[in-house]
Amino acid sequence: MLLNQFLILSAVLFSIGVYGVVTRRNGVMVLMSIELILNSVNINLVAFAAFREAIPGEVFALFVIAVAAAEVGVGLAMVLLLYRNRRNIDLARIDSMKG
Amino acid sequence: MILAFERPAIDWHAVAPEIVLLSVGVLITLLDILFLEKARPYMAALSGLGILATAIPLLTLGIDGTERVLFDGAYVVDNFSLVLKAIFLLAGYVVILLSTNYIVDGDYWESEYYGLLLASLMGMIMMASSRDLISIFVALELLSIPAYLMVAWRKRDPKSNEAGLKYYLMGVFASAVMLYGMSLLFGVSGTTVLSEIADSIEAGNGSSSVMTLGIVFVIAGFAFKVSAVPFHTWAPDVYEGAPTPVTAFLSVASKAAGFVALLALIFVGFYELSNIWEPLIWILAALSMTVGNLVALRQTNVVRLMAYSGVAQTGFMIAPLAVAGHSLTTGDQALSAIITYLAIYAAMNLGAFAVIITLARRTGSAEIDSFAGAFHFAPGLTVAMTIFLFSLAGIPPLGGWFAKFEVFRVLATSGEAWGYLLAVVAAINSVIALFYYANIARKMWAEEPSENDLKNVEITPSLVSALAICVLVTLLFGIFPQLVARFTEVSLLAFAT
Amino acid sequence: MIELLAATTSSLTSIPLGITQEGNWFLQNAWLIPLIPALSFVGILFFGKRLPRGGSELGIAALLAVFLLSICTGFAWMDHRDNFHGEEISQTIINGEHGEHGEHGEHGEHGEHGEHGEHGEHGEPSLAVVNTATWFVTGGVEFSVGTLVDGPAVMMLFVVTLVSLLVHIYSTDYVAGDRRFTHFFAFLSLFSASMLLLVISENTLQLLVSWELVGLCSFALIGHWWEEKDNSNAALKAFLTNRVGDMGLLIGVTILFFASGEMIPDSFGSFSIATTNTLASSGLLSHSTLLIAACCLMAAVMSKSGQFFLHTWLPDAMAGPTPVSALIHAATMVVAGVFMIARLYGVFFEGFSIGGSSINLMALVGGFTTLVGACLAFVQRDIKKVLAYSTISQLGYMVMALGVGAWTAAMFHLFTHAFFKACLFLGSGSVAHSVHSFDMKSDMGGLRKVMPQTYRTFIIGSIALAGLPPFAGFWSKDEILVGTGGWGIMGGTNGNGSYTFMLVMGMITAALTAAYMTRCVYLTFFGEFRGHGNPHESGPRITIPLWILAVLAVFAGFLNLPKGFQLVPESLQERFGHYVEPVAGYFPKISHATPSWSLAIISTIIVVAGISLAWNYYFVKVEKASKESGQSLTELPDGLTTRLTIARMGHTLLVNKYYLDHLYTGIITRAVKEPIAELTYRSNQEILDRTVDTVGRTAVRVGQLNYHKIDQKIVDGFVNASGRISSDSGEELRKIQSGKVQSYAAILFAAATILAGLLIVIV
Amino acid sequence: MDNLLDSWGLTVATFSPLVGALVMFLIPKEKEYEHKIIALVTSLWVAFVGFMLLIWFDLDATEKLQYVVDKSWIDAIHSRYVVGLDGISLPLLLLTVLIVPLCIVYSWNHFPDPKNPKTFLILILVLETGMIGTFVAQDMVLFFVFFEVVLLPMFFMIAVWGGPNRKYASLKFFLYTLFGSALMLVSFLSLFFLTGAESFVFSEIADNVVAHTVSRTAQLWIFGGMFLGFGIKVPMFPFHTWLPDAHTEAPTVGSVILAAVLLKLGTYGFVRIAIPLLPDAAVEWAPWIGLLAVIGIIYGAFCCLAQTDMKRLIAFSSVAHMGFVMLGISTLTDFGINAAIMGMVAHGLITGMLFFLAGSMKERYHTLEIKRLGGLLVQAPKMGWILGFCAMASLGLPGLAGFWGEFPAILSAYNPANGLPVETFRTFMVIAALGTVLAAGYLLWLLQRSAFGTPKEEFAEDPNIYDTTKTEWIAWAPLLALILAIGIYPNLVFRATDAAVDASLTPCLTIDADKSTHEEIESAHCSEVYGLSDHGPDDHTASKG
Repeated sequence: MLLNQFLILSAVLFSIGVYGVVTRRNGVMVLMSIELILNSVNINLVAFAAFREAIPGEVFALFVIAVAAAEVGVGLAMVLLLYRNRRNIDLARIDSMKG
Repeated sequence: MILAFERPAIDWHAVAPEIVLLSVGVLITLLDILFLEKARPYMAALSGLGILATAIPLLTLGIDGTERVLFDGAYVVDNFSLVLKAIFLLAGYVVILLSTNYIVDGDYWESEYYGLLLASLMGMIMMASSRDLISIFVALELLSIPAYLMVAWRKRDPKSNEAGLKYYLMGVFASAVMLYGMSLLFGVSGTTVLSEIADSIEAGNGSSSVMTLGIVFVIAGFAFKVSAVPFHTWAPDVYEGAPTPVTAFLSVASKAAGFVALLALIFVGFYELSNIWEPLIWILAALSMTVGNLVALRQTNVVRLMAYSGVAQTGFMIAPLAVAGHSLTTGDQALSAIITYLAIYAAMNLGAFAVIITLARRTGSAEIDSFAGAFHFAPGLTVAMTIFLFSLAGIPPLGGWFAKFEVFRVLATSGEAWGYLLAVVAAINSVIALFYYANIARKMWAEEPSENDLKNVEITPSLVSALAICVLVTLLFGIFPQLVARFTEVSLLAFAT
Repeated sequence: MIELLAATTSSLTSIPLGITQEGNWFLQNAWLIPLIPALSFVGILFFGKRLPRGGSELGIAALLAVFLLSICTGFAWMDHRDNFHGEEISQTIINGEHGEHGEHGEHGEHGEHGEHGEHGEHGEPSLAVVNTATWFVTGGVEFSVGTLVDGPAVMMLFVVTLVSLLVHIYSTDYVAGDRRFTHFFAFLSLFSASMLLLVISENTLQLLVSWELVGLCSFALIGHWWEEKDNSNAALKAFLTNRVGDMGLLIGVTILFFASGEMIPDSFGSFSIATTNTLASSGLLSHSTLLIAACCLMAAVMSKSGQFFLHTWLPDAMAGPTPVSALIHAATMVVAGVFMIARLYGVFFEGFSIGGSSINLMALVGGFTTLVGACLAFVQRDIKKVLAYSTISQLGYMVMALGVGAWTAAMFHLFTHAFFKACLFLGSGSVAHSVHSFDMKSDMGGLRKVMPQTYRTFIIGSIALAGLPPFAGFWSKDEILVGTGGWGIMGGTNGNGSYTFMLVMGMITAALTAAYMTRCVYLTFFGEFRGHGNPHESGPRITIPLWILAVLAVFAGFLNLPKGFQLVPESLQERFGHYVEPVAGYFPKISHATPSWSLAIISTIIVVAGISLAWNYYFVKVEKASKESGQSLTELPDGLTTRLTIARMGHTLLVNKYYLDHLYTGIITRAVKEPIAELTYRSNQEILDRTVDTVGRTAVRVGQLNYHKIDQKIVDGFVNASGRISSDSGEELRKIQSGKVQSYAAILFAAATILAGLLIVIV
Repeated sequence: MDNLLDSWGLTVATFSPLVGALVMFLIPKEKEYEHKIIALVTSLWVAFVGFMLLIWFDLDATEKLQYVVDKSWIDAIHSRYVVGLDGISLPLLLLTVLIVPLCIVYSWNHFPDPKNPKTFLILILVLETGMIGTFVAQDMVLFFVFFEVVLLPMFFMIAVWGGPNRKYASLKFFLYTLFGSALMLVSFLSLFFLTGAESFVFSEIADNVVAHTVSRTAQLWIFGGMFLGFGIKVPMFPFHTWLPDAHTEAPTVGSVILAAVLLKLGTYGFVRIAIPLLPDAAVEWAPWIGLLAVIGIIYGAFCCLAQTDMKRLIAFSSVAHMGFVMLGISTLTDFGINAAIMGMVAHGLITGMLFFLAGSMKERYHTLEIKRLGGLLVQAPKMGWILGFCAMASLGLPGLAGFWGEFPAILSAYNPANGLPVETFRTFMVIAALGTVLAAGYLLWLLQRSAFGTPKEEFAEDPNIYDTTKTEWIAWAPLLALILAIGIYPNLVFRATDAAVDASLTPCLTIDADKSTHEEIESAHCSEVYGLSDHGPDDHTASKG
């Protein structure tokens, strides 16, 4: 009975994250929304693992957390690079390549 | 309650290639840190040797021929994974040859590049053998993150910067979506090992809509990786922005990795649920072929054109999957067709990029018009480029035709109505594709060079060897197709049933 | 001798073909005759320039040899005809389902009994000598090539070689000094070779091949001086009209080939003339196929022998050198059509069911052409055009004769006509040679004093043409008129059918011919000389052939004296008929009209009337008028036709035939304003010619329309359009690549969710 | 010598031009003379091999495949390297082997403008390999590969050495034919898979088609694919738009080879593959092919009448001529198909000559605008008369090769194989006969405007209008001699093709027994007829005589 609440929570988090990625123009905000999505996945995993008493789910969640950390590191480096070159991190403005 | 931690029995021979490659990567990073400036010239040669070294255990495993299963089904070393590891290594080696003196100009710090490259290769090799959600995810991230950095390699160049950021954001977002799918898969089946997921589907709980959502999200994640339409939008910008050797690497190696994951998932994982993924793949294939080709017609920049051509070729590669679920034999044929296509596509594409790199060094731009009249100042390169282009177009006696022929064979014999339909779409597309390939060839052959200094292009030895390998492989597969056919007689299905 | 197999469904019987393979040496290898001129053609072509007399001596030598050969063949044939009893070849056929025609039934049996009893009154059968060799085999059909020597073939051999030889000698003088002298002689010998090949060809395919080769040579020779545009136009027109006819020949030959195929067991068909004729005349081929085949072949005849509405090319062909006109457009080529009818007479006889009916297509076309030709000859200024139209008229005579079943009369007329018409043409050539123009009205007149030889031969020729006894023309024309079956007191009873309408047409033409020949003689040789310069008699190489032909024109007639002609012993009567008319399986049973004195006398009276009428108009009135006016007139200013309304009405009636024909071609002529004489001439040239040209031009315009509209716009357009569509759609798809990373993410996610939704809902 | 030829003959003939091309590839571009010599020597060597093949060819067993070589090539897709020569492909092989040396001789000292004899000659040699390969291939995939190989060099020849509008023309030619061959490949494949044969060899597939009857609709569809593939190559009426552009833009030698041999690939395909393998579909399709052929004849003739450019006129005339060839094929009688093969050989020689002439006139007048030409007979009499001779041969004058292509076709149209509507074919016959008149029309009109009359003042005293040169004579003399020889004695060709065509039709196509001469039409196993004993996996069977 408990599982559905968790799933709904992770779905909500997931959609908020996606909304954040798609609409926010600030680079850092987008990174944060991605983190949100990854965390929603974690919740999902942990919920299922608990419900099914299957250890791999937990292990999976751990891996996700670790990888998320690495990604954020790289992501921030990218955004920093962007700022150094363009003095702003407005994602809508970086469209020099198109068509 | 046994608390003692008994060491899991690891079959060292099976993981030998990964270990060797890891050690070479670590070695390079260490050398870079310790010797800084002095080590720079040797970095390329060392990493090349490293890759050849990892090839040795591969050969021994190949000769040995037994199928090794580690970590109870999560990590398998069978001839399917061996063949693909060989493809990755070969592609990696050629990319190194391409980038030896490309990276130097622009005085960026060269050694790190090779470190990242080997790390990414490591990820790919892992991907080939991983048969469980977690190891697939880890392998995917291991090969993607260094790729993001390589794309953004030229820190001061705004284009490379923009490409890097785009690739990063899209990559991470796609893997997030995939993760969500994987979590659902895990949720429904209760395990992360693909073979066990297959058993649980067989046990009957595969029909729930959650499972469908999961499968779609997972396939979407990898569709992004192989740049199938409508998930291809990142490819043109990233290909154009990134340094060309990296683009070559992305278009061949990381795409192949994407395919490996897709094949593993579909054949080992949810092969029974063909009524879900077959229509999905059918749509992806048809869209990629058509959109890829049509937009390629209008391109003026040769790298963007190669991007769209890559998208179209992906369409061709996915096509057999669209009928793979029909029967076991069709499944096997589809698998070997895709791997053959991958091998030949790798050779053709790397070759084409090699020529683009050499010509770009002289003309300074990647616009197609700058290729005009190449016949007059670089006849050898023109002939090579014509071989690659017409092989991509699928003209006999070059490699490409055998690849396309295999795909057509699978589609024609699948016996399903929309299999024939896809074959017709593929036939029309190959004619459209021919148009822009022939267009470049004609520009190189028939037109007058823009400016009139006809000094020849100086080609570095490494580029010559890269070109030689690619031309040899393309022609070889064209004239004696049974060479590649014999290698790709692999099957994952045996494992699944 | 014929084993009638009992009751098998397709019982095999065999019918005698009237041909044999034995015969003395000359008859056996008659194929030498066409070969020699062909070799001389090759010789002249390659070595002509280097020979002292520019290749003409090679040509003449070849023709002389061939002339002698054909004489020997002639005598061999006569001997063969009289006393040959060798073994006759017969052809096995399937006769079960076709069933014998009613009245031919008994003829069939007769044939079978093999003693050919009363084969018409010409005594025992004449077996043609056949010598064939296989040419090539394709698709189970064996094509053979060979020679068939019989009466008509021998006669034609003699005529062609003689006239060709004389023309060769004549043209050494006439064409001397021409830039392409060698070239001219090369094509003359090629023409003789192909004509001789046509004459002795054993099967219809060989006939077709030589028929078109002859057309080619006429194209090359008419266009001899191809610098001037109208010469090459004339050559082109001649060849194209012939090609139109050849289309008919092609289809006719095909139909006959397959028709005979049904009858002969296990073979697709056979081209051989003997087999086709025998099958046709013994009623084994269905009447409808024969009728269609005959009509198609008739089209070929009309184009080659200048019959009515396909004759426009012949007068224009006068643009070629005169010896060419003499040889090709008088004596030999134009006669090829008539010869083809004679050769395939079985097919025509059955096809048009000539025996027993009063009118058929061939007779009608022949009669009509004679009349039309004669009228047109009346109004010509150019002497060669007069002779050309007279040739058309005489050819019409021959076709009419064949149409009414008077086979021997037609062949005899062909024989005599070749001589006097060649004589007239060569005569006109020698006149033109000295006066350097062909226009009678402006450059000739009073030449009898200056050119006595040409004058006398011309007179003999025109009298022979007009048909006054004892000249050749009289005997042959009289035979034809008798052959039409006579009318009341005119006699000529028990002909093949009562063709009285043809008789009337023949009579009128005889009068007209006499009239226009007198006009022509007066305008060229009498009155004062209207031209400039001083004309002189032509050299011996021109006059000697003229005299030879003139002599032949006189005495040729005696070869075929009619049956009841008491003046001469019975053995000398009908020599021509006896030797030339075949009496064999492959020749239909035609009945011979008994000659009648009354018809001969009446026809002579008509001819004399014709001459006197013209004489009175020209020699009396025009002579008197030109004496009064001092300059030599060619016609009375207020001539009969302009004054008398009735005469004018009569004349316009003649012209009206054109309107009938004119309406038939569908183009309304311009309002009649010049004097009647000009109108007749221009109406022929302008209307008929223009229809032919407009057909050409409309074809070109349709071609243009077809090419520009359909080919470029639609068919080609479709291909380019598909190219354009793909590139335009490429443009639209390119737009979704907006460059904004967040729009990419949106697309990615939207696609994923839509696909998932779709699959969940559907699957 | 005999068994050497027997086992190696065809392979040497097919691949020695390639060897020659490779040798030339190594020599640098400057040494033009060496290139020309090597190219000539290679082509003469191939001609010599061809001639030896003719001599040792057993003429009274033309229906049997001779010089058969049967090796495995790509086992993965069951395609075998099977080559053989029989009555049908012998004349066409000889035509190819004759035309190529003549082209090399013709272009001896006047190569088209971007002077690059090395690549030009290499392309010609590669073309020769493709052409010979196609005529000897007995395996579908091999046939398809050679069929494609021919495409590439031609594309480059037009693209690089073509006239002003060469880009459009070369791409159109390439895409059009490639589209056709793609469809052809699809039909090959589906035929292979539907019949479940275990190799792509023609006789194998023919047996299986006969053995377990492929459904009629499938046969129709497959024949449709092949019809499109070959129809485009022939070219048949609606698919012909590439031909005039390709010809007007191609260099002289290019259009000679295109006209003389490449057009024959399409019709050869029909005779060799489409009809023997799919007899029922052939009967179904024949009236439509006949209709298109006849339309082609009239349509081609009308277009010729509208042309202002001489080369384009000759191109459209070959559309008309190929119409006759297709009419012969559509009758499905061995009489008709014999006529078709003769038509192919004759058209190859005559139109090849016409294009040579057009090329030489373009060199002299630098234009082919018929309006500006004129008086050729005055300025260059020999060339004028050769043009006359070829025009006569082309309009089908009896006594020259052209006639034996057209007349038997018309004759056979009167009596098509049973199962075909006789009335429609007789109307086709009449229309085709009308076609001969139109042919006479446009050809003589061309002859009159270009050869007769006096030269226009623009070229009156132009010294450049010289008469035929020595190289031109060497190149043209064999063709003219052959046109005359075949014209006078057509058995030269029929001798070879008659039995072969009869064999290719009889076993698979039911001709009513009593009419045809071969009473004993047992349902001969196709492979016997093709003289191929069932080949083991890899053994080489020499089944001569």
